[in-house]
Amino acid sequence: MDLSLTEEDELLRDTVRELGQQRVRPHAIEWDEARALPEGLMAELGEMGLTAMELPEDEGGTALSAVAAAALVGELAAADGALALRVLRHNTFGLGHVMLGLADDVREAELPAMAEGRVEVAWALSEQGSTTDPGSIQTRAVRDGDHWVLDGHKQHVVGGATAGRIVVLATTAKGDSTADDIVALLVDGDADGLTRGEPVRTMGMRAAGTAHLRFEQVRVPASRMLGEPGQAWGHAMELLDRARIGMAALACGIGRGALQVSTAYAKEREQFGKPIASFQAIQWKLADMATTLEAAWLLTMRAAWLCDSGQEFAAAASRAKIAATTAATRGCSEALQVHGGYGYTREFPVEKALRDARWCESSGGTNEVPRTLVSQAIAARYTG
Amino acid sequence: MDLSLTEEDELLRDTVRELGQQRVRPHAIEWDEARALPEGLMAELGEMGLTAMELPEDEGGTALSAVAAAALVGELAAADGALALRVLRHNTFGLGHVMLGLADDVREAELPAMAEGRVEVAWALSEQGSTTDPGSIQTRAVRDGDHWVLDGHKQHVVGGATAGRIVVLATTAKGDSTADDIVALLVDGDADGLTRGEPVRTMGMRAAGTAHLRFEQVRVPASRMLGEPGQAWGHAMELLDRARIGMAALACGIGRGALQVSTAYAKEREQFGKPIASFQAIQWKLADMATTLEAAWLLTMRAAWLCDSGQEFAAAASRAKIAATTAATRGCSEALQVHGGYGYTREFPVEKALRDARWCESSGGTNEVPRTLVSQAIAARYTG
Amino acid sequence: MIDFRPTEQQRAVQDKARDFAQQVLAPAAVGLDREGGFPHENLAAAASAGLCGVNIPTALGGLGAGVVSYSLAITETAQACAATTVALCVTNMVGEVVAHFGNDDQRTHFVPRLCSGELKVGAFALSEAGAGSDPGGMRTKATRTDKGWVIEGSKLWITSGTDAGLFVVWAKTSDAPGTRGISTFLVPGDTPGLIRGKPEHKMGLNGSTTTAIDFEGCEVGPEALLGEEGRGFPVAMMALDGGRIGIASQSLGIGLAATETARRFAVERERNGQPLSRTQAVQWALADNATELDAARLLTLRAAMLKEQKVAFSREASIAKVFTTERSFAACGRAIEVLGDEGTDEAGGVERNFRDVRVTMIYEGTSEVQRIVISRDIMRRFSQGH
Amino acid sequence: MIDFRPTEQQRAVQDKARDFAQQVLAPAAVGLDREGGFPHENLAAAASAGLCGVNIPTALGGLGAGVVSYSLAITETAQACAATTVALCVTNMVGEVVAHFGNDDQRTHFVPRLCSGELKVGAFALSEAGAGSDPGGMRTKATRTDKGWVIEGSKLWITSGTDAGLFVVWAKTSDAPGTRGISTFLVPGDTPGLIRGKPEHKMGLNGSTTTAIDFEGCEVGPEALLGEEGRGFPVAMMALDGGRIGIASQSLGIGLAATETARRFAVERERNGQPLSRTQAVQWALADNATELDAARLLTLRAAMLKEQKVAFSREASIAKVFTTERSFAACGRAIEVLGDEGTDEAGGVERNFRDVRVTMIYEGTSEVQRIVISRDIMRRFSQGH
Repeated sequence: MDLSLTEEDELLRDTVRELGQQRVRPHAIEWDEARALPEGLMAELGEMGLTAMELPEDEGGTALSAVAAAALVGELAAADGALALRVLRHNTFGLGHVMLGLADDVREAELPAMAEGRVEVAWALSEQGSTTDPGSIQTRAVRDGDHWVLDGHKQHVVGGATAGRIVVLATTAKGDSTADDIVALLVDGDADGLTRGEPVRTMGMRAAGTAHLRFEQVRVPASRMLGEPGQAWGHAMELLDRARIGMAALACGIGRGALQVSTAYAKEREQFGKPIASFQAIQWKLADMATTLEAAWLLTMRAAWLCDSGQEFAAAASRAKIAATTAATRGCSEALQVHGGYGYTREFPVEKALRDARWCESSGGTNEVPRTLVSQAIAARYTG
Repeated sequence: MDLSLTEEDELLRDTVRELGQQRVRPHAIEWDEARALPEGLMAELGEMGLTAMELPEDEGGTALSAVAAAALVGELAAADGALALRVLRHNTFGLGHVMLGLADDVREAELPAMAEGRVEVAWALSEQGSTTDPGSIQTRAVRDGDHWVLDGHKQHVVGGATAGRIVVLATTAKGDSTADDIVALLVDGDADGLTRGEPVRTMGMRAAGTAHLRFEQVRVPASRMLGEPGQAWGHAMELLDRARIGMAALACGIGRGALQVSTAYAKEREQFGKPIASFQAIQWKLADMATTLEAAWLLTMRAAWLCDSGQEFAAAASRAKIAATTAATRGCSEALQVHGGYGYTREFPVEKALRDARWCESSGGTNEVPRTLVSQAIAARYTG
Repeated sequence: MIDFRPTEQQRAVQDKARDFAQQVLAPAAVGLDREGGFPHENLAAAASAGLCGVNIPTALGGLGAGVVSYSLAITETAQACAATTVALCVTNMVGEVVAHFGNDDQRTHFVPRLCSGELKVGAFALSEAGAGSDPGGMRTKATRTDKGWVIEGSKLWITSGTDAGLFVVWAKTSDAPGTRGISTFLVPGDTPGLIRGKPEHKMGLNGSTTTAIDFEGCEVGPEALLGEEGRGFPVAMMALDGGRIGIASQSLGIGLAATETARRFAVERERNGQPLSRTQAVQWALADNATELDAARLLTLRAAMLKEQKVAFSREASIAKVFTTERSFAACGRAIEVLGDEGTDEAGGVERNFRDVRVTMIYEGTSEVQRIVISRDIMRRFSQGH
Repeated sequence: MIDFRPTEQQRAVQDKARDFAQQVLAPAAVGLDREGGFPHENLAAAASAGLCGVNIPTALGGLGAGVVSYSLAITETAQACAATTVALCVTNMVGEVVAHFGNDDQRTHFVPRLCSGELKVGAFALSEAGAGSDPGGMRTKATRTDKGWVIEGSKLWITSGTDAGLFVVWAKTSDAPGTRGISTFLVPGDTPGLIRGKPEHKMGLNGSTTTAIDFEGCEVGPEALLGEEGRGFPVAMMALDGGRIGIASQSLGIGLAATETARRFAVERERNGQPLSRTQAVQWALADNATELDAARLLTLRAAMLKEQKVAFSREASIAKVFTTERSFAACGRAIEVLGDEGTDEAGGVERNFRDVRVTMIYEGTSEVQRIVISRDIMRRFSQGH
């Protein structure tokens, strides 16, 4: 049993932590206000390999383990949750789905720009509310010669406001569709008939460029279908499982960032002539934040390790996601409380951390889905 | 709007508080160890009218409002939860059901001894697990001339170990029974064919004399059927609703008693040269206990008032029961924590308070039932 | 004799506030949250509806409807617009403070103008940097001159600081230690030397302004002194204790609004073919909200009633505030959970509740301050054995 | 390189402990809880299974299997009998302390006898009235004599005080302020002047004894001094830090046992015609237990691993203890909820878990003490900017 990162991974993590502190945190509030990330930022991260974290080296990737990738996402999130989310979605869903199913010739042409972060890849599954079964997908894909023709709406597409490519899950069936009817298509950001809504006015993750997308008679070359017909839904479920590891890491990072600034604040800020850090009420809050966040972090690392070592990890990832997002929301709220009135203002980063953390808690269909997965896993373990 | 008791009720409450402090609290731990209340104690309480709280005066009762009755149960519970439970069951279920349905002639003969507490009345509904629908009642009542013949098992009958009379709910149907098949019979404690098990080894409420009862060919005169055929189930549901008010009051009382002793302890006990009451960590616990318990108490009073003023009170009683039992368990656990190692010993009353409070939380089919009632009430409130 | 029914008058005020909330506040709430600024129209309309002086004697232009009515009204308006409501809370309390501590001139000069909206709104200038919950550390000074007083210092966290027409200002008038030596002054908003700061950017309550106020050689006449010299602390305590009832009522309204939105969503929406309301997880969330907010409502009304009966209510007000604000925040969180992805969208409605309610655990005394008040009182109470 | 797998040896110790728990402890657990007393047979069997010295070098009669193995073993035994387990925890720690601080005579004389069970069990005599979590306030004195030392004083809360064959005793050997001047002594249980008190009646852990120990003119030789004179505090700290890992592991085992009972109940039992496991309320309870106990397990193993790697682990041990004990208590509460009426019956099985686990939030340093340790450390850590 060993809980340490490899030396290279530690080095990389420290570099990204540095980047977070120097390049990201000073601007996080301003990006949040602007509800957008600066252009070219993804490409900038690309130079450090952060936009192709889990890609093999021969595809221009950093070939990181899930453990290492989670550690980096956590570091980015400690500086800015929204940026970390964009990076996570691009890596796990965008590139993840491309690697699962894009035909070699197209991939050779498309992948380099994606891997370098010059072209961001968004992933569009959800429609009305949160989509957890194929039956609720209404977006139609109709075959027309060597093209697919897309019609429908996708909601809450992270990065959808600006992404250069969008993976769209659609159904080929007329009525209620089953998993077999679902196809995944790689759509060009500037395709005719694609209309992007204004960035959704979300409470948290405001710089994540979440948008609703409308597809009207959008023609997609058949060569840009990801995987064989009937594979798309299985791929999507696989990616959702993996993404829970990333979301857990992200939430832990947000919470850790809030804990860090609150601790610094508690030591400076005086009341009744003493630093407030000397009051038990404040000490308790910091202690509970640290405790619950570290617990969640270990769950996250364990899920990532299971994934790396080829073991079943879905239930573990769900546990990590529940524990991390709830600990982060609660922790950030306490962090805000530690700051008193200042914490409620946008001059301090904790109110944003709370908004971002709360977004994580109910993203992807709330914690009801992972909770159900966990309880099913438990009941299943039962043997006579 | 007015939250004060009437003067008489306040006077009565103070008398019962006095009784609790003087007569009950000093013995509560010893009764808990003995897993029994001293003989004649109920009759002693009867002299104060506590064993006929809601009976009309011309029936030898104290004719208290639900509000006043709840207040008294709370005071008893602050001294000993188990005694309060016995009093509550006797009043709400035992006498409650007798008043709903016992034929006048039999009642005239039976009621005085019950009202004076010389004959305690237990109430037996639950069988396997917690019984919430008529279909799960297996105990059979077969008519034989002017008698009913009872066969079956009843579980977790509070007071069942010693009660002089037992109200038994049984079905007249062979297969799955519906509400119409349920009858309620008033059974003599020394009836042939009735076997009482050892008092159940419960975690809390050890002096409540909870027992499993077995009925083999027990003959009950038809005149001792409570209510008309088909009424019994409705009566039972009505009593269960009312009993939630009492259970809420009881839990609040247990919590208040624990808060009281912990506060006294916190002011005496010194650590690092100061009374521990001067530490924020202790102050927080006491403040949160007081806050959540007072909130629960107001919910309880409100439910009782709705009941007194003839309004719909079932959902309000459920809310009170949820809030009170959870606040009491949590509060008593904090009370134990305030006492440190001493709190874990049986020389101090808080470990017993925690066991008693936890019993309340999961009694009568856990808080799942009331939660469901509350949520149904909410959804029902919905109007287009 | 226990009775949970509101009186005729209380019900009437509640209905009036509900109509006002639905007709005036609700339509403007989202825009106000987006654009920020100060809700001039809302407040003018509130004044004409009598909601700027609910607990002010009719002789002084108020409704004379008592504290319970005030609490009920605030809970109603907060369900539609928490931002406008906080300005209303402070104005009502300023009116009460002047009506209670002021001399006849002060009462008749200021209170009717507060109720009518002529003074826009009132504001309290108490907090200072490093003296948020510690008036003893106050630095603002008022020095006697032949013409009256000159005030020097800086105040923070002043609700409606951008537009208030009357400020209740606390300043040291002697070097007596602790809170002795603090006096209270009534300073009209247009007094030279009263300099309004820029509004803070906040997580929520964007339709209310929070600013610093600097006093630089701010001269006021002798008539500006409210109550006796050196007796300013009791004035602050009354303002804070009463304020807690207002904020508890406000946070309750926010929690109720979020719960109602979640309830409609659960009943109207389906997931995987069945109504959300059939999901036990959703049922639990709604049941817990209903239970906890119900308890919060009773704690708040209990405190209001005690104040109305003119008996000690400080402890009950603290209990009401800490419980109601924290449970309302939890309720908004559960409401977000019920709405899922839409819970964190402006379109869903509840994310604004979540942002707005969060500050109620902080202002008018943080949850931590309330717990100190409560635990101190418990020590006394139980030492008397009941 | 992250790796969550136990080693061969760790797995082997865990399996051995599991077999021991199921074959020896489980059958006796209910009776032990009912009758109380001291589990002589259990402990003798534990010794022969090597579980009295899991982290003791083989040269001294232990398994030499390390701290992670120790934690895994304790979690296994606690699932069957928490009462026997606490005596095991203390014995293991006494062995470690003597092996670490003792001179060769002390090591070779006492440690093998602890491992073999010849000394029955070991005990720590540290706490005193009014000095529960404050060693500075210690009153027990050890005075030098020509024959060695004489110990005078009273100790409290001593696990296995009725039967322990070896006591590690802390006493003041000088009036140096604070914790300086405290020394540690090894006192065999049959030493004249060592007077064992009556066992406390407790809420749970009825199969373990907790007593006071009085020292009245208790004479020991110079060889009784453990480590240097005046250096007793570091010994106590090592015992407590290590002890926290043991108690975290114990409480985890209790929580897991309750969860397993609840899980079986949910799958086997029906309510109103459908299996309980279909009820979302039950699903939630089990899911939360699984999630929180899983996190607790990782925190506990992390602390054990750090101790094994001989790096600082005090903070991690505190975090593991406060989280695991509190979450395990919550887990036992949820388990009771799943069982309903049977949850509070001895027959249901989980009520004993609930009573047993509650003390883990108190001994080896209360949750409050842990939070002080943790927050102090956070202050340091974040001041170094990571």
